[in-house]
Amino acid sequence: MRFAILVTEGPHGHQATDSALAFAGAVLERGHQLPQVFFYGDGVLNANRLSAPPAGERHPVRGWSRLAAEQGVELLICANAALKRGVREATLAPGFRIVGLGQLAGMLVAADRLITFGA
Amino acid sequence: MRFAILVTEGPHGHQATDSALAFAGAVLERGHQLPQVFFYGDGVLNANRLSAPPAGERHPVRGWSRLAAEQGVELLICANAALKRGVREATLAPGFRIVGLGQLAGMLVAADRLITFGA
Amino acid sequence: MSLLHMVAASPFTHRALEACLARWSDGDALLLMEDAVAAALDGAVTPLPGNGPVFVLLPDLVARGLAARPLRHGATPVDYGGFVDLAARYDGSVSWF
Amino acid sequence: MSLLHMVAASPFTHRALEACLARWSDGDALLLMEDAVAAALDGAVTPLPGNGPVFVLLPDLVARGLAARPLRHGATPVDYGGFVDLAARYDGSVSWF
Amino acid sequence: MAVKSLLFLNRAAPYGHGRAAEMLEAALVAAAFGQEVRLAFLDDGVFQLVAGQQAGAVGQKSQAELIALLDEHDIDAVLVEAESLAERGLSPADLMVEAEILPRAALTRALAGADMVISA
Amino acid sequence: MAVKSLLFLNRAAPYGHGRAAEMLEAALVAAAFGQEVRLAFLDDGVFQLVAGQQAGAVGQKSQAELIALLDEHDIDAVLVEAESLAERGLSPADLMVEAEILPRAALTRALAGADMVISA
Repeated sequence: MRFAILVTEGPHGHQATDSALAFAGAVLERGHQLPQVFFYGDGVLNANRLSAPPAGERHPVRGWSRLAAEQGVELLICANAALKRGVREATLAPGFRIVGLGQLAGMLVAADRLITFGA
Repeated sequence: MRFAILVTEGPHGHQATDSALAFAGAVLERGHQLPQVFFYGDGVLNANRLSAPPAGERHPVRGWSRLAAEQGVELLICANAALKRGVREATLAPGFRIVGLGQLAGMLVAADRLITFGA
Repeated sequence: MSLLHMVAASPFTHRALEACLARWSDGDALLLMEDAVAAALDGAVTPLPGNGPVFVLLPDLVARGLAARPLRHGATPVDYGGFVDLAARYDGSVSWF
Repeated sequence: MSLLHMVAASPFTHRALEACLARWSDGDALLLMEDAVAAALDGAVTPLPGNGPVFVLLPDLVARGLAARPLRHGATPVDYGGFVDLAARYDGSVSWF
Repeated sequence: MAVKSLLFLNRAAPYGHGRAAEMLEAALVAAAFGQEVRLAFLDDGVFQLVAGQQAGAVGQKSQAELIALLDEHDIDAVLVEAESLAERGLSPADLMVEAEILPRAALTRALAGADMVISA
Repeated sequence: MAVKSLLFLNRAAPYGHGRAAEMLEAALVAAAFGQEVRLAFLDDGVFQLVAGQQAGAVGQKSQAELIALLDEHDIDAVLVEAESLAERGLSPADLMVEAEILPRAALTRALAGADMVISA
């Protein structure tokens, strides 16, 4: 089955990102497809390469980049939401790509299931 | 009277920042003192110079910088919270300064009133 | 010590207003702002303090198209200057999120 | 079409669970996760669906020190694999914030 | 691109949280991309439709302007839950758009009838 | 620096929101800077004190580790509202720290008695 994930909160204010990462891993472990994750609203803050938590603490931005590198999951962030929040091409973590909102529509249409993580 | 303001949400997910900016302006208009505003939690995202909302839309980051320049209000952001969220010295908007949490204690002790804006 | 209690979340969505009212003392005041201004509208079924003044931030009513609607008995609109005056007049303040 | 309803906010703080239950259909299921796992604890006074299965995300119970506590009648713990299975089994899902 | 029936669930009041505006933008774009888009306004989401909004009073962009676009775009339905209006002391006459006012039971059926429900 | 009596209001459950941890960090630093610091746990905040937390299950830093620091630091009081515990099916025996369990009326008086109340 083909899953889509939408993330609407940033990585450090809420648990939503941790839940989304754990769910994404489980989707792939169960043998389902997860071609894309879309980040909208404050969710685009997950793409900030400058995020530097203390050593030993959770590092969600890196978690997403690893998911992209190891599993080929595309990480799409909304251009409008990103510009407002100061997430730029130059500060994008590996695996993330800035796209238009049309890509969100595309992800929804292509997927069998959508799971949203927010607050 | 000496006021202190604490902001705990980012500039684009919640109204908290707009309310804080409007309140800060009114404090000064009423002839009170507002030496410092402290940004904690997701509030540190208010300091991101890279924030670029569409022309004509609200621009809270610039609003804070203007408050600092025109009224001499110090804008303090918590170092730990900022590092986690990828807000760095190099991307700081004018008027903001990265400080330790001890400065929050200092602000509280020196103030007659604390008003917190969050969600 | 009298406190100014501030609530910003809608009482239809969050329980912040309930939490505030559960710790109410005689002499305290309530300021409803942002989405919480909905609690001040005539006809709203959400709770308000049994005693003590209730203030509503007028710019938040105006933004939401609610400024012309009747308010519940005893609710008084204030602008940001009035908000500052309240913060100065009461001994302290508590924000309920 | 049966739906999997997901609630993450604590029912003591938010009204998301109430909003969800107000739009409940026969055949739907509920997944409680993050702070909402509190709604599944024996003794909690918050509402649950009158009919239909209730699942609770186990890692969220474990993190909060609540995994050893008795759950309310009919609440079933699932791990993230079980969460995925539920999402696949039901025709669709709704997140309530 | 195939066509799906997408139901956007708007449950947040305008201005207090950025999600109200961002949800509508996403719905408008999905409609522009040829999807079958229905908007449901319930709970505090009904406040988004109230006539006479003046967002400038809090320095924000008007949610009303986005709402006004619904008519021009190819939005297939605007559904409003009657109970949500009543609980807030609002009536259909207070709204700025033509909408289908539905009882809760009908709105619940609309949820189940969509190919996908989007909430944020 | 003068000394003030600061009351930190902890109303959020741990892990779901970053504020629970960040509030405690702020309180610990204020205590280290010589302020009179009291912590009040009420509403969902009482979940922060529950024994047996294993934050690794959701990949987070343990709130329990921060709570354990309260004893070592110069925190003047840890107050817990009895009604908040009872509503959640919790009892004082479930908590991992020594705390003053107070009825709601006493906690309300503690709010009014502080020089400043900090909530986040």
